[in-house]
Amino acid sequence: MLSALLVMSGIAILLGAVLGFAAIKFRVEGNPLVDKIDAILPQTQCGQCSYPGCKPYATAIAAGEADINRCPPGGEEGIQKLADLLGVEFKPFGADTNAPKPKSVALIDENTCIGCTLCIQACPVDAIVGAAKQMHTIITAECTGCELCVAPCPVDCISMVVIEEKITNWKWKYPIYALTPAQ
Amino acid sequence: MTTLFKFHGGVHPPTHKAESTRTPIARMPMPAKLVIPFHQHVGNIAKPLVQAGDHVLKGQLIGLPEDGISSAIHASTSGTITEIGMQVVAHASGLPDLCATLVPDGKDEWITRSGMDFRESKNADVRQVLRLAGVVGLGGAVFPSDLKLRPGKHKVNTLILNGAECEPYITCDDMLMRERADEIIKGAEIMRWALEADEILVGIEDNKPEAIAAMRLAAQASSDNISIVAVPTLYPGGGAKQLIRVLTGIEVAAGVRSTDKGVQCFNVATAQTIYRAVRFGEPLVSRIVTVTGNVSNAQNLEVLIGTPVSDVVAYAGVLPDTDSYIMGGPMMGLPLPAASVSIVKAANCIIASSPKLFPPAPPAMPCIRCTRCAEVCPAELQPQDLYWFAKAREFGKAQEFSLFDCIECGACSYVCPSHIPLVQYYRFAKSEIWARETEKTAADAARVRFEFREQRIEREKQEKAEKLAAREKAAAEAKLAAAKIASAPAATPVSAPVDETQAKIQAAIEHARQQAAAIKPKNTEQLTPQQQAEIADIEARRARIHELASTEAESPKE
Amino acid sequence: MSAFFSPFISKPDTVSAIMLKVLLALLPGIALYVWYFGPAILVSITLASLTALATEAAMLKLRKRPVAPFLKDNSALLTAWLLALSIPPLAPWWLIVVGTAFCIAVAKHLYGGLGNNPFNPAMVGYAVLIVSFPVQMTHWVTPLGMGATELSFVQQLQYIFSGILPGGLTLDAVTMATPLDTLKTQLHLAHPANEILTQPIFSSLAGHGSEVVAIGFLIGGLYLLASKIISWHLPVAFLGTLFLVAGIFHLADPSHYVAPVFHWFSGAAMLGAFFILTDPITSPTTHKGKFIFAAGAALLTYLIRVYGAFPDGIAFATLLMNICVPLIDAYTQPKVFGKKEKKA
Amino acid sequence: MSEYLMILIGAVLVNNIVLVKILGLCPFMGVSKKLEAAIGMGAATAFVLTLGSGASYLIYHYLLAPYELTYLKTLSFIVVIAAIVQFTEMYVKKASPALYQVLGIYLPLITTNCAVLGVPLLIVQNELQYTFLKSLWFGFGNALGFTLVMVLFAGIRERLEGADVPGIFKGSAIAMVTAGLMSLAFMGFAGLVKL
Repeated sequence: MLSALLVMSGIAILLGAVLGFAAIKFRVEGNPLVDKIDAILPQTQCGQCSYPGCKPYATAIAAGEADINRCPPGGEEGIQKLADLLGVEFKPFGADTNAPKPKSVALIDENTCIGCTLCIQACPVDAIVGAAKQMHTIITAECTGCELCVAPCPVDCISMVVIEEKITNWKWKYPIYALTPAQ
Repeated sequence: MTTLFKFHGGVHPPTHKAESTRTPIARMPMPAKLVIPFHQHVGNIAKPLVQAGDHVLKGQLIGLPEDGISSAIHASTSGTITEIGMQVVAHASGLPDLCATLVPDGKDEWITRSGMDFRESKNADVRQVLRLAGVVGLGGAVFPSDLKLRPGKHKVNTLILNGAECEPYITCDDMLMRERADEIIKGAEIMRWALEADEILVGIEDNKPEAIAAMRLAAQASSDNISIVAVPTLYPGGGAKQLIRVLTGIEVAAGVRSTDKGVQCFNVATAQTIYRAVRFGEPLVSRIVTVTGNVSNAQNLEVLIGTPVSDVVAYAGVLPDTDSYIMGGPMMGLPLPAASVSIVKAANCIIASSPKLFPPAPPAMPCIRCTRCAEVCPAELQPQDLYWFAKAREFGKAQEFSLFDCIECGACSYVCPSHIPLVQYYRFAKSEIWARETEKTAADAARVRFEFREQRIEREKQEKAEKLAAREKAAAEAKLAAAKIASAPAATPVSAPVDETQAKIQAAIEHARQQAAAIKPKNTEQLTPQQQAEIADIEARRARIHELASTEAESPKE
Repeated sequence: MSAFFSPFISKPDTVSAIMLKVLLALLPGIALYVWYFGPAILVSITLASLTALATEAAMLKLRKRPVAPFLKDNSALLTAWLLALSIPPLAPWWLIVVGTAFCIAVAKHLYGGLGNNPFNPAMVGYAVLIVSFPVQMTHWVTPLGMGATELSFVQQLQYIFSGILPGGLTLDAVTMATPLDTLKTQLHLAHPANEILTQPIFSSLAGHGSEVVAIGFLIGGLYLLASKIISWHLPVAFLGTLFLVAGIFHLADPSHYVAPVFHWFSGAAMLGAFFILTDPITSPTTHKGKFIFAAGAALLTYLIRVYGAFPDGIAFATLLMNICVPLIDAYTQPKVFGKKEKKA
Repeated sequence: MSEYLMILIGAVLVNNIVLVKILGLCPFMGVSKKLEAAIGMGAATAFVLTLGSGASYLIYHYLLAPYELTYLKTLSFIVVIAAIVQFTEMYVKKASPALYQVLGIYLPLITTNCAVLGVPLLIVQNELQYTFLKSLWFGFGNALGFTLVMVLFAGIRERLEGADVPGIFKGSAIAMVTAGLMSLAFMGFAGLVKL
């Protein structure tokens, strides 16, 4: 009996020492995973995931606090990419998240704008230019379509415009496969 | 004699070239209307210089090249610009693009032109002339020629003229070489001079003996080191990369400039245009177009840029069962969205198509991995794998398997026993990958801007806090001083200006409210419950974000 | 809008025509089979064909895919014929039916049908049968003119469908083991190889009768090569490696290991080299990959034949190499145009 | 020497731990969707398995057997394996965080992987009479076999991503069918090595 105890505790002490050493030797600083997740997120900074931006959401995913299906602008493809990166199953959008919408940009009706700067403060990527009591306008190329500027506008002069298909952004369609229905 | 090399694969589709080489090149009569797109070249769209109502002369610059890769656009004849607007153009999307509509006055009156002697000029001047003359590659790639003639880091030993014309049906280069060989050779001399190349090789497929003979005759008159080489007839031997390989043995990989390997390749028609532009100051306002297929008089026509395709095929006697038109050849050509689109600089051939001429392919069966496609692929790819990945939307894998080395020659689809539209899958995958890259760049830019903003807000907050601290300190000192004097009405003057500003803000908001009420925004009333829910949702989200942001912002202070 | 995009022209070849040519190429071998072993094989081929088509149609219906174009592609027939040729002709009717139905339903359609299956369906069918019904799978018909008693076609039919033999006959009297099986058993009993080969079941090349059938398959295979349905890499690498390995062992110890020619013309070697391994769907697509695949299959075939528990190794060797195909393909990707000399 | 070869062939092919002995299916099914992850998992398991085999042998023969404590073998083997797994986990987390994330729960689960415990238990079975070197070699062979089928399986599964698999069979179902057919193929090795 005593020998059994001795043997087992001997093994335990030895292994404990090895592991303790390894814990010091292989200590990991920070979490490089956050950047990888952040790179997949669409950077609209819209907060639809209920986190104040893409990076905080990425941090939450990496910490295991958030689900991967909370980013409507990333679409199902974004979920798929996150699932692949993290080695988890694909998860469709939940009922509490918005459905993905076609990519849009904000447009300020310049006749109505009173120059209150509220939208400028709301814009997460500084894509609105203007000054107090001056008409504001949106830099379309920088707009992420997050809609955060729509609600603060006191005169409802901001609308979201779906980006139209033009010859410059046109894409080839998935070929029609005559025998089997397209996936 | 030059030793010839081989490229991997290739196919022998029926050539159908005899039909359109029976008669010499004819000049197309003046159409009633020309539609000239401003984007006929690789790169940036040209900036319109004219307005509706302007009268222009033939060869007058109407579109100015914009930044970097771009080229000029000219009026193809004299007449009146009636409209600058969006019109359907020869593009796979069938979407409209910016065009100028020109109604000819029938006089076909040239602007004043002046040629130059290139040997007396500077390289940069010649290139500027070409840029403003709108000279682009006429083989179909429409890359601005002036950029290809810019001296690079590497010495260019060999200038290659591409007269292979491997696509079935197309004969415009063949006829041009037969009839205007001397102009091509003179153009080649200019290019050789600009590139400071040692030799000129002209590659012509051996199914064009008349063209080879004409070019050999013309080359004898030149003092340059020119050899006319007959290359085996094998599609896609006329692809620039394939022709370079056949003539020199050099393989130019995708994404590599051929000049880095010491060769530069031009189409023969481009050479002729360069000669006309430099020697006579004639901008590119017309080109030779093969009109063939389901027409009674298949032939080559010299057509003004902007001529509607319907006019061109009508002139060649289009047959009644024609149901669509193809720009280019049957292997790589583009189905035209409408017969109203106009001839552009890239239009080397118009094929009138009928169900009898090009019967629709049988339904696609699954891929059985027979690798016939791999056997014929000139880029030495594994098309069956690329298809497998593109079909499953595994774009990363497709890229790993060198999707972007695919030149879309169509040889794989041509031999596929399952009749899978392979090239369509590759086009789809490529454009998806491009779109993703664009999105990625946009996302990266947004991230940078977001992070910058966060930093700025943090900094401003800090500055404000410092200022506040300083002010409080000052106030405290003042108070201390005031306490010493011990007088009571110190508070009122401080609050007065605050009230004043407060009132002003109130007034502004009131004003805005009135304004808003006056215009009656449409999107606040008659909202569907769903929209209302969405708005409420956004509001809730914002509130939460503000809360989160404020807690986060406060936490570091503590 | 219909998909009208370049290229607008294509060669008239079809999958159906390719498969038909492969079926045609099997005919010389089948004819010789009938000549030497009687017409029972035709019964199994018919049974297998009917089962294959019925299973294929049922699976297509279940998967909601168009039935007609896939039934016409002849791929199910090819699977059925290959399976029928690999199992004993006198096997009970349900054996071939079960085998064919299994390979079409599981090995082919669960993966998505034509073009998607990673394993050769016919060989899956064979492996399932030999593992599940080893007794039925080892009673082969005695070549005509060799057995003491011979069954008439009617008697064969009767046996296949009812299991009843004419009075007084046992199954062992009309069937025997294959030459490969006989050789293996006798070698186990420590008989020297050259002595074993003098028995009447063996002939100058390999087994009596079966060697000629193998030649028939060889002729069909050469036709496939000539008509460019299959590439030469697979058969050459397979037969070459088999010859090499068998040759080395034979030279080292002729009394234990028979000559390489025996291995070529016995069992399913010829059928495997030209018809089974060359299934494009389950073999690698690169030239180098084809070499590795076929050489590996040959090596495994030899090892299983000589040391393994099963009489022939083609089926298991094919399946084992099928497992490796995706990796072989991934690691033998040829360099693309213009990217060859770099990074040398 | 040939004995070592036989042990290796036996462990890798004939008695493959996954496809013939049907042990260690958890990571085999769980981490075979991507080739890279499969290679990582294979390597991690191989490391644990080899080391575990050697350590178990030593503990059994030099610690448990002399004190007649062989009834403690399962317990002590688990402890050793758990420690090695912990060590591996720390190392993987440091060396490749992405792989660490992809392996996820399966990495600590190597501890309870039946293959990893099964092989040491097989080694100390009396009938094998392996020496220390042979035990290590046997453990390595099994690890190699595990990694091999893991990688091959992942290769097939990656290819199946593009296959038109019927809806209800997508994912794990078709993977199970594939594993079954692979197992069938590995039956072909039967009899190659007499054990």
